[in-house]
Amino acid sequence: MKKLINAPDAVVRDALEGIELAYGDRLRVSYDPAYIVRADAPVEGKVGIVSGGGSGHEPMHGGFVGRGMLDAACPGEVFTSPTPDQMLEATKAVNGGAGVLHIVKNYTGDVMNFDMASDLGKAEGIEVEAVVTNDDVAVQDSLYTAGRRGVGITVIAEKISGAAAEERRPLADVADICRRVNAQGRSMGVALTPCTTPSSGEPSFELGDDEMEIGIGIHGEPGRYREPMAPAAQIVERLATAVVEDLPYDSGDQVLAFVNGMGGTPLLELFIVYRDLHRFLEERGITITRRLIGNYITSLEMAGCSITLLKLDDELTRLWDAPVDTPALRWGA
Amino acid sequence: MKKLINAPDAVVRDALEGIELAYGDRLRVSYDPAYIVRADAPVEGKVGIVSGGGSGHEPMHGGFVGRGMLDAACPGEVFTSPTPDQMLEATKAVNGGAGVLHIVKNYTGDVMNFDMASDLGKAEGIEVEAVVTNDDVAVQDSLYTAGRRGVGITVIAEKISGAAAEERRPLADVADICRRVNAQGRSMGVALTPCTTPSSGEPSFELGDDEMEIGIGIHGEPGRYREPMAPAAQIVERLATAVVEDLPYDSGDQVLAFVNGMGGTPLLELFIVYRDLHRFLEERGITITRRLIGNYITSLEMAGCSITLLKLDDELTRLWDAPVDTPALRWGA
Amino acid sequence: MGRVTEVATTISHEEILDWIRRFAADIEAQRAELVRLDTAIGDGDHGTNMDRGMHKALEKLEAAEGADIGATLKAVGMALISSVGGAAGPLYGTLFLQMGSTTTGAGTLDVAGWADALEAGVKGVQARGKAEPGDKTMVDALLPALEALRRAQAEGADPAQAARRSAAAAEEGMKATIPMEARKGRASYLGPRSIGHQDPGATSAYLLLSSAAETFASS
Amino acid sequence: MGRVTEVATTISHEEILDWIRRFAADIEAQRAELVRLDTAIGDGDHGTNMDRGMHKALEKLEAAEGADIGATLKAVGMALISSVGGAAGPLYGTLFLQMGSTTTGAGTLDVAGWADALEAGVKGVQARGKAEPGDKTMVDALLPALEALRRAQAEGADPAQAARRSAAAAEEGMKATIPMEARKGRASYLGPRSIGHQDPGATSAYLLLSSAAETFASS
Ligand SMILES: Nc1ncnc2c1ncn2[C@@H]1O[C@H](COP(=O)(O)OP(=O)(O)O)[C@@H](O)[C@H]1O
Ligand SMILES: Nc1ncnc2c1ncn2[C@@H]1O[C@H](COP(=O)(O)OP(=O)(O)O)[C@@H](O)[C@H]1O
Ligand SMILES: [Mg+2]
Ligand SMILES: [Mg+2]
Ligand SMILES: [Mg+2]
Ligand SMILES: [Mg+2]
Repeated sequence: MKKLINAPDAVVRDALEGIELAYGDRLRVSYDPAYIVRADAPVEGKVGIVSGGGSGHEPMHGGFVGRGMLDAACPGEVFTSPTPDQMLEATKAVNGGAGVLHIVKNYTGDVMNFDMASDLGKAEGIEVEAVVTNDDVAVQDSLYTAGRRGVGITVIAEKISGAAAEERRPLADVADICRRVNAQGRSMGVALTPCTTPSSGEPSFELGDDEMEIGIGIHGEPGRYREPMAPAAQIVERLATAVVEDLPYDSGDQVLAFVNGMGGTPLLELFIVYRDLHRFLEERGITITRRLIGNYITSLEMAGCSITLLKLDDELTRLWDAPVDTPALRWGA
Repeated sequence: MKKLINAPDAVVRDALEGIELAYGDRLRVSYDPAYIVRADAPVEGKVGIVSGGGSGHEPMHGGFVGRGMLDAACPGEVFTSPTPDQMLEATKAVNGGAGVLHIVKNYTGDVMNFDMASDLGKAEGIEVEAVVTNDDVAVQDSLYTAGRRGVGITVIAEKISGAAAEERRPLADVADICRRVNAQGRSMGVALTPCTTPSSGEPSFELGDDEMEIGIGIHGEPGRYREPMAPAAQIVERLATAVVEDLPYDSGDQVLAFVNGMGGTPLLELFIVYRDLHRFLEERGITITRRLIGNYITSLEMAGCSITLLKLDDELTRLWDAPVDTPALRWGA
Repeated sequence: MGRVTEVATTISHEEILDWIRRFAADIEAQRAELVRLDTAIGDGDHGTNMDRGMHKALEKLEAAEGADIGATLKAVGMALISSVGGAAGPLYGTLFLQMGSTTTGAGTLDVAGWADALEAGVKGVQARGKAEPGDKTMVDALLPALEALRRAQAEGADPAQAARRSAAAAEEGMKATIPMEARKGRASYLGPRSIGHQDPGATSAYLLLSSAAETFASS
Repeated sequence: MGRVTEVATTISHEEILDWIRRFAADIEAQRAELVRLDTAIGDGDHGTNMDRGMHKALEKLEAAEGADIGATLKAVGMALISSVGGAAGPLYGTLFLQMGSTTTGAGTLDVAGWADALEAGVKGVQARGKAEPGDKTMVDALLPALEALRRAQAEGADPAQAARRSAAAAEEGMKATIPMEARKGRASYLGPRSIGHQDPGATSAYLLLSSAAETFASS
């Protein structure tokens, strides 16, 4: 394992210090418990939005803290859900009197920890709602699984909910919009290589030189299927078919297409994936009217990508276009 | 070699198609010869800025085309300088009557090809100036080398020159400012892994599990020194010492610090590098007043980073802060 | 206690503290193994998470001298909740919190008291995580351990024997997770690919009970 | 020509075309080897670049039937300039352009004409790239090849002999780059680490001359 780190158990703390030093003009960092919060939090009368999850997915979530998106993010250890005390303190720090929305990716650990935090927050008199994202079509949402994982749609849900909160919409509305984004979004991912967490020091799985893992999550866990490597267009077809047929997305639909790199894939390749996705959707009469291409929800240095679609309507489009001013997503500001 | 591509020799073309499909509202793409240009080019009365170089360094340069930065970018094959006909056509496409600045990274191929293009452009009556960036302190600028390589400062030079051009400064001024950025900037990089070009299919060098290459360029070439792997703080000290002592940067200086990922390094690690760089500079009385952290000038999926410093003055700071609206760098817009 | 000829009929507060310390030591010793198990069907952090949590728990115990068994167990639970994270944090946190609730004010526990505490803990785990036996989770080690403990209690076993029998049942339960297909937690994403691997949480749950058996046997 | 007993004293336009075709074929055959050499001390693209360029050159020649030697060589030069890129594009492009300039209108070349053309080409390479002998570049194969050609010309060699001797000199020059420390191009960044590797550009330059030798010998 070769990483630009000082010690495996200092990774999250050292990185938080870097974030504070870099963005101290716009963000505040608390170390114990650990969370990142907008410098101007709490914003009076605005719903506060808190997300969080294991580290190793950067820029998610810390890079999305700022005007028009998250009010706070709670980083756990690498690939480990943060703890309720972090979430509680973050919730208190962003409560401007209009309540707080927790955006939680559907993983057993995240859900349980946020649940506890939500209970604690309510016990302190704060109105808390939680939305659990679960857009990963690689996992069946059934009694026999922990349900679909929350992946790419989380980034988009955070952006769009953030815009709604910025408009001073009440908590119930902001939560509804967040749920709508989740309900209209689907994702699937592929890994060409594993990744290595600093604390384990070993690759998360072994993969042959001509194999790929289809249906991966974002924690370096093995995927649903191991298959022989294929050209980009075929991989895109494989992922996009599963995504499109699940909701389903139909001819005439307008979508936001999000091609996400897992951390170790060159942008050059993501552009190729985007091209192939565009062609795939065009053939089905689905129009991309908004897009996001880059490394936004990553698995350390894993090579691979995920494809997320969100069915758009006028309101979601408008909220997507609204100004956002965070370290990792910025426009109109 | 596992990559999200369709065929090694279709990589650049496929990616260009992706870029056109994704950013067609703001960029135009020409395929033969290949270049990316602002949709509103040529901008009447504004100096046009053209850069270019091999592909595989994305988002540089194509991702920097847009208001406040480049007017056009010429992508070569992966790690191969583009050709004079591309540069000539791009130069013509962005010439708004105020002349055209070529920003060229100092590599034999890039310099020779841009030279020929510049001659061809002048022959067609266009005023052309070229600035060659050469900020890499790993290479000695001597009779015994091809001179220092142009690396990280190129990104910053493109941003700042773009802002100057946007202010309708004359060509000589814009070129001077670009030269000043280059003169006040220094960089050095480290690789933890090699990278693999699609056409060669083999890693660019072999590196042991506990080794790193210090003083690398951006083309997967081996570095100046192979050394045992070390903690981030030590690596930063190694790179930053060489950078700081070269110009030199002195106590009291204000700098823009640019921590750049080579493509395969998690952002999490870049934050740690930034923290360690901040500490290093603080000890020497050098103050970071502006910063850029992320993957901006990459070597495909190489793991590693580079550190670039630019000594700032009021004018450079103002131009850095000016609005920029490109796929990869965007603020104030 | 401490004298070989006598058979202890209760578990002292000091023994509970020793148990926590031994559990922490066993987790540290098995940290890499737990990571390895979690890498196969999860995300490779279970060993690191539990180890970080048990270190925090020990720190807390250092600071909080002299309390009763219930307070000690609750302190451990709180430490785990605020330092482990992931799925294991809330689950083990709840287990210890619930064990602490049933033992508030207690200075010693007999086998029945110990079994009541464990039952409250395991119920807490199930209430929080909704896992059933056969889902390939820590519950598959915890429930058999609890049942064995109840049987031992019914048969009038002393704490050392009872703990030994519940640890043996936990071990069997842990091994029984190998052929299971996961239906809860991260491993469930793998579907049939989870078969053939031992569940990391069931493994740490076995350590929880084996460390109790070793502690109570040697006191 | 074509008859074994006669010795040709001039190089025909068709032979020049054959040379270009054979050079293209040799580059294609050695593409991986050139990539390997360039990976060691450069960026691993020399074989791909030259191969792409020579394919473009062949396409252009298909389209432009019937021209003279000068026009053919210029067409090759233009094709290389607009398709190779990197350092090799302008250098080989210039080499062919300059060879074309000295042979404008020519339908055949004698050894002197061939040597004049090569000299103009090599001078063009040096003017553009500023490399001196010993810098570990294609110049280290080209210059000895030119000198050997001039000697052969002075000794009255026929085109086949002259080309063979210049190819042999190019080969020696190419091998002589192995112990050199690069002072030009990308390999110069490596400093002493460039020692021990054969220069890729010198290797393709050897192919340029060996393909001429093979072409002129067999015609
Ligand atoms: N719903 C659940 N109920 C009981 N135990 C569970 C549940 N989900 C997961 N577990 C246990 O948690 C263990 C994984 O813990 P850990 O790796 O620390 O958390 P995470 O899965 O969040 O990385 C699994 O091996 C399993 O025994
Ligand atoms: N200044 C120069 N003069 C002559 N030849 C050079 C010069 N610089 C580089 N070369 C030749 O070019 C070769 C590399 O070509 P190529 O790999 O295609 O270009 P690049 O270095 O741009 O990737 C070197 O092996 C060397 O022979
Ligand atoms: Mg985890
Ligand atoms: Mg090259
Ligand atoms: Mg885990
Ligand atoms: Mg090369």
